[in-house]
Amino acid sequence: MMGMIDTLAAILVTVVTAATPLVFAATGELVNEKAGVLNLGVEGMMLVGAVSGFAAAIATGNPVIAIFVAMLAGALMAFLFGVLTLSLMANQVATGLALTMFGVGLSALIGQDYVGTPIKGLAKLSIPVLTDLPLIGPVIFGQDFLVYLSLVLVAAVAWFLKSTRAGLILRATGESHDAAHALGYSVIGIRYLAVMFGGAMSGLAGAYLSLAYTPMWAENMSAGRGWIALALVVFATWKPGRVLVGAYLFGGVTILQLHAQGAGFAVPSQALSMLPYLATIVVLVAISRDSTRIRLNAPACIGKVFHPET
Amino acid sequence: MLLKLEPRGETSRAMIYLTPLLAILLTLIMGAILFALLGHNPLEAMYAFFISPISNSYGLGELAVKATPLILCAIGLALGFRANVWNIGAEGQLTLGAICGGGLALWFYDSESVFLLPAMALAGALGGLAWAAIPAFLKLRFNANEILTSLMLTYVATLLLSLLVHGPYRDPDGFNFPESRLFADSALLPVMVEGTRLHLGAAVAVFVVLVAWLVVSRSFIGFQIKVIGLTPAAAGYAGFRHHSLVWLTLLTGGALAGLAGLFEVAGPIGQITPVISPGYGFTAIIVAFVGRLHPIGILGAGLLIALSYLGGETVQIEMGLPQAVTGVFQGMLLFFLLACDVLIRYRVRWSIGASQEARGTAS
Amino acid sequence: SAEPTKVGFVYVGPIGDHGWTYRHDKGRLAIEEAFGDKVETSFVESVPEGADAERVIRKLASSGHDLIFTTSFGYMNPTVKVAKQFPNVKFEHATGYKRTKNVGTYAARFYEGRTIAGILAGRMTKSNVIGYIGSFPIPEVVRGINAFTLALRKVNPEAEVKVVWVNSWYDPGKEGDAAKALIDQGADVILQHTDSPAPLQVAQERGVFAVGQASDMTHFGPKAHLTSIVDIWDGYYIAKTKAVMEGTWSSEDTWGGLNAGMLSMATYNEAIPAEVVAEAEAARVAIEDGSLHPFQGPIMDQDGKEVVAADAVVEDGVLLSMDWYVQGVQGKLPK
Amino acid sequence: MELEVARSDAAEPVVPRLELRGIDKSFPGCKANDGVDLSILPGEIHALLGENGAGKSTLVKIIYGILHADAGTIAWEGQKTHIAGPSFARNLGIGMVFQHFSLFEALTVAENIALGVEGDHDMSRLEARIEEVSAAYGLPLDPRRHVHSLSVGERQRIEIVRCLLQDPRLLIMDEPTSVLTPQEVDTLFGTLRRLSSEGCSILYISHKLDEIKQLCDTATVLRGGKFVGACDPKEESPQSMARMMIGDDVKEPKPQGDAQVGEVVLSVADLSLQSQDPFGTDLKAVTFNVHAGEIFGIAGIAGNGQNELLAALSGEQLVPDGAAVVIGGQPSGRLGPRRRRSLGLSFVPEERHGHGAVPALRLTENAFLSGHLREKLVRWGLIDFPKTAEYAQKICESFDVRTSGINAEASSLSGGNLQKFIIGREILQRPNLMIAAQPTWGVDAGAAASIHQALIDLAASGAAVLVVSQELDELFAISDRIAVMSSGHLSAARPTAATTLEEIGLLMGGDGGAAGERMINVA
Ligand SMILES: Nc1ncnc2c1ncn2[C@@H]1O[C@H](COP(=O)(O)OP(=O)(O)OP(=O)(O)O)[C@@H](O)[C@H]1O
Ligand SMILES: Nc1ncnc2c1ncn2[C@@H]1O[C@H](COP(=O)(O)OP(=O)(O)OP(=O)(O)O)[C@@H](O)[C@H]1O
Ligand SMILES: [Mg+2]
Ligand SMILES: [Mg+2]
Repeated sequence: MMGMIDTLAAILVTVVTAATPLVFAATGELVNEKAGVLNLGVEGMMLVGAVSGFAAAIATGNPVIAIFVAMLAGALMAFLFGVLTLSLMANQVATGLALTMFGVGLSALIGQDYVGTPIKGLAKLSIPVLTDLPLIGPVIFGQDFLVYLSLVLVAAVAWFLKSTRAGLILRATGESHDAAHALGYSVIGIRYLAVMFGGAMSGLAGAYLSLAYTPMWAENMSAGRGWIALALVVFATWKPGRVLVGAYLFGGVTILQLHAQGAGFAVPSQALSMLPYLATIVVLVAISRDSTRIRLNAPACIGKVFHPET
Repeated sequence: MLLKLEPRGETSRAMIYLTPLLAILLTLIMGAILFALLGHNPLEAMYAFFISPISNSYGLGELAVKATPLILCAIGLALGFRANVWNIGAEGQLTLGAICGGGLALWFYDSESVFLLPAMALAGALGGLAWAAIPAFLKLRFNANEILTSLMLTYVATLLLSLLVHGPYRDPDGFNFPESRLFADSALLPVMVEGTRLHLGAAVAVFVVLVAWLVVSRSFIGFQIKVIGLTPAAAGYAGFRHHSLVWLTLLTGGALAGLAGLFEVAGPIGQITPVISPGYGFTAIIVAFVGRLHPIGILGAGLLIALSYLGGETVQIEMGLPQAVTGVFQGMLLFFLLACDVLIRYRVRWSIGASQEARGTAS
Repeated sequence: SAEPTKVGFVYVGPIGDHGWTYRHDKGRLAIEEAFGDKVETSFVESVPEGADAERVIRKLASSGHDLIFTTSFGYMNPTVKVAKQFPNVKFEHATGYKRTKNVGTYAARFYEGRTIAGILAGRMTKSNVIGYIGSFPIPEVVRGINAFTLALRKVNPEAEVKVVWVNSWYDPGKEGDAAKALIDQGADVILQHTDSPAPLQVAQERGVFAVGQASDMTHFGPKAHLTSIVDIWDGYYIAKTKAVMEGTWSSEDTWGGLNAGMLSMATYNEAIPAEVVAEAEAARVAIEDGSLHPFQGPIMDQDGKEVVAADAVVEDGVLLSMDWYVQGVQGKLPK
Repeated sequence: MELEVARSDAAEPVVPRLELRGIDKSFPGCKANDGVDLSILPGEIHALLGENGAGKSTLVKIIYGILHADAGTIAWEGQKTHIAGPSFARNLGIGMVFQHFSLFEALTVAENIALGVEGDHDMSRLEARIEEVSAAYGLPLDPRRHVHSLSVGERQRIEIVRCLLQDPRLLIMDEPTSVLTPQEVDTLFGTLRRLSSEGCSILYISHKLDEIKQLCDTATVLRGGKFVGACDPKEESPQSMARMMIGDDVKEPKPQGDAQVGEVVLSVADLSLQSQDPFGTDLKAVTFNVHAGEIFGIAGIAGNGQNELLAALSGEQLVPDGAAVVIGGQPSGRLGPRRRRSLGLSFVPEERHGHGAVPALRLTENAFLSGHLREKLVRWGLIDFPKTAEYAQKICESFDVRTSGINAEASSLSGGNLQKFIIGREILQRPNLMIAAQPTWGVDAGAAASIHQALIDLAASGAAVLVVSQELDELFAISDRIAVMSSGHLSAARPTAATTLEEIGLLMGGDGGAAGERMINVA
């Protein structure tokens, strides 16, 4: 019995860890989509964040500094995206994809000297007594601090969007940039901030990969997680809480299929590996019925270029 | 701010053609600086990147071979994007095209029929079409966002290909290695120029570009797609049927991507392997936008981006530069291409402290 | 002096993958080291195994390279095709089975290293559950699983092997997650046939053992690291380059093992008792001198049916196309 | 109006609340304002008049800080100032109700208002104040509703309440009444007079000259971006003001003689239909006939089912009972828009930009949009460009559409010109049945007159014409019979000659009041 519970706890811990980078990247992207900007460069920003954070961790030995460097790097990438799409009004979809190409190359270039260098991963929390509780101990009290940060982030973003004036202005900008402009809000300025926040969160997601999840640097180590994060924002119908649900669902199914294989299920592994993707589609279909609700959450101006009158 | 963008009022016809040239010029300058910083001769690098890969007929053939799947996918995607249908799963549709069309080649591996190849092309197109039909159905029936469904289905398609190549599609004489037998000659696309790999698929791609151009610029259907994309309410007013057009664009995109996949396996690859596309379906999205969703633009963009891949290989071989540099350089090229488009609708003005003056009186 | 000999390499991954491609590039650097300015090497990394491979190989051939190594199975047919057009260029294709006059093939008997890993795992496991992370169910990987399981069960008949396929050669996160899943299912030794050090890191964190892959991965998890099966292409690449320089190159099939120096075992963990180390070393010596064959009968399949008789060994041809599990491996091999 | 007298008799010169001098503003290709002077006194209700495209909106956007003048000065209460942006303007005490609403569909009423209000940002307090202020001024609003579910009239109220919450010292209203019912207009005027008496200045833009005459103290007239004169509307007639605006006389529409009423062309029988919009109004047993040769008017406050009725008539929403809508003798409920067009239907929707026309497309393409079927502009699946261009040219010529050419984008046309284009496009298809919604909404007096004339001529030529409008004056001027739509019901039709404005207004307003109450109860 105890063994079962420990196993369950271990599985849950794994699910949470697997989902955390997705939570960071998707929440960041959600904010910048709420402001009306679609940045498909998440994968590229994640990689640049991962390598910068890793380099900073090697240079300083301080994980907090490393995380800040990763966020800064992600934000700088996003700033570049902003210059192109906001100031020069380039197409957002194409620029985002180009940003990913650029980020993959740039991170590899920066990371050349770090391949094969190990570092110590982020420490897990350990609270006497609490962490030792069965099941909830390791799951709730035994994670690394970035996991808690990801939960705080989701709550904070949800609160920010729902209850603060700045959040209201941000949503308004994504809803109708022309009306926001007519009321005197600086659409471009707000979007720069939102885009850079999204970049910083992608950078943080990258740092989670290279510092906590698998503490190392290797080229292309994000392995497509940026795309999943993008899909999760759609899945979440632009609600922060649902990003969490989506990321945990996706992480959960991914881990479960590995367990199913380990348990010797006589199903080809490729078929099992399809499950997370199929599950995401099925759940999306189940929650997409109500188009009015989606319309209320989906930013109407997403991806549209804002042409300010002069 | 010293530079100021000022709307032109109307789009500049000249700039439509000039901006790509300007972008390439800027890329050359910035690229030269990048390569110089990395300690390489910039002129040599630029030559290796842009000229050397296509300095002979084989190179030109390769350019067309590389551009073919990009262009085919991008044409289909662009039709959808024009109608605000966000299919980003061309990669998966391409894979299904290879699975279905290629599967036919394996099934009839000893056939010498002249109908095999057309049948494969049809099966490939239908495979891609069927894969695209899933997001279309889910979108129209359940309101499920096609961005997510088409992307997720891409992963599923890749795994499906893996499943087949490790199983039923395996070459029976291949020591259980994960690849199919080589296609028979009757299942291979004819090569159009001796000594190159330039296959019939490239000609089909050009034909598709021309048809798409006709559709987009002159046809009634193209008009309907445009109106749906710009203002759905006006399309409803005119009686253009939204559902039909969503089906039409997604299925066309899927079929073209499927055809591209079939052309890969029946063309340069000649068998079914676990990896068929190095991300053509995704790169095609960039091609579509860099080509401004216009078929002729897509033709140019497809060739340019294909060239940047060939160039990347050449600089690795000739100058020992890592692939990472290619990524950075490609990113730069795309950034400039996208950024320069601003000049079509805006002109750049030097503004002499107008905003400072304004600030002065306000405070 | 004469023109330098030009040697080209086609890589399937980035040289920064710290796995397969990384090791091949070490071999390339060894050539440069060995021959100085008598050679010139070049490489193209991350070449997809589709239509691009043929072009890249051809480009290397047409730009004056004398010897070209194509380092992934998926390059087999393109290599053969290009070689036909460039009869004066020598080609060396890794892990394939098609040879022509100017295409040789080479691979390493990595499964010999798995045998030694099997001995270590069998002795070190307490739970008698071994976790094995596979990339794709190809003969190479299945062979490794089987060689490992045979050795494992010889020293510890109770032990069983659980296999998880991640359908990727390289996805640190997924490999790590697979390791976690296996550990959660009771595995206390983790084997991997994927390229990243993530499983080893997980093992270190969870306090179980693991065996590294491709490179010596000690520094990624010193406590967990039993040993690594290290790919060593240096000697082979130097020899083949030399053969081309001297005009003695001929198309051969090289399938070298421990005795050929194409793989080695990294330093054993200090936590391994001396007698176990001695047992492993003895096996290594025996394999090197040919007195021990990793696939020595009797070998049972999963249903307990004897497929190799007691005094037989499995032929290379059968090894090459292996697509069944030996007894002791749990689960079904996806077909 | 005593106040005004007192003001003009004041001994010392009053400092104007706002004074503009020599305002210039150019857009690429046109000069929207050219040396405009304007001076507004405290408490004054000042009208800004001019044709479509005269530059009125541009001028008030400059005052509100959305646009910046190229040249000229602005003085606020005697102080020269630079209005950096809308929030600066709001801090000065300037409020503005936009011509094209600046609302956020997915946000609630309270959130929309919060975005345009400086200072206090506590939502629940704001909601309470909205309820209080909107009730006090007779503009009922539920702060928690989402804007996308509101009628046009309700949306307008949001903008007005948003301004009122600021205690404005200058209130700018850009065509506020174009979507209000007579009763709502009365309420609004009451509100404005009250504000004016409290010392708030009002700058009022409208094309409805009789309203201007009723409400305003002074008027400034613009033509082609230039100041052409000022007047006291009380001293003027609508005709004389129109003359100042246009520089010419407005031709009054000639009503058709005795209507030669022919057979029934459109017959709607017992049409009940659930609205596609979750907050829309369901149609309840709507029944009426429109005959060849007559103009049938449907009055009603926005949001009482007109949109649903129009969608059901145009074919944008299909009617399950095919026989509920019969066009030219053919049951058409289940036919799509194109089929109905081939039966002879032409349709002018209420919204010009984005419904009746595609703003980003050229006029030729917009001519093709609805004209391709009956004008046979498609050959073998391809667009017949020469024929389309010819058709577009004909529309522009016959209906006096002022544009740089048929290749101009629709968005570049002024509202009135685009409306003339759309009406022309539909009429030139020689319809048997013409349905027009709000045909002169936001259109200047000259253009409105020509549109009315075109509809009258069309009916005279034997077509059946159905006009859905909120403007009773319009309906009374052109229609032969009138019915009133309220809460999804359509009243019995009565001949225009045999009814009065008050009677119809009461029919609309009475039920409208009920509708307003219903909306509040939903919350
Ligand atoms: N952003 C803009 N860019 C270019 N031209 C513009 C812009 N806004 C307005 N114009 C042009 O400036 C002129 C004045 O427009 P404005 O909107 O001020 O007219 P208006 O008097 O308000 O007309 P209406 O009665 O139709 O509302 C018009 O010719 C219009 O086409
Ligand atoms: N989805 C579509 N794609 C392309 N062309 C279409 C489409 N729908 C209709 N058409 C064109 O419209 C013509 C008439 O089609 P159809 O009668 O089905 O539509 P309709 O007249 O709009 O009727 P309804 O709206 O009642 O379905 C066809 O010949 C075709 O050219
Ligand atoms: Mg106006
Ligand atoms: Mg039909």
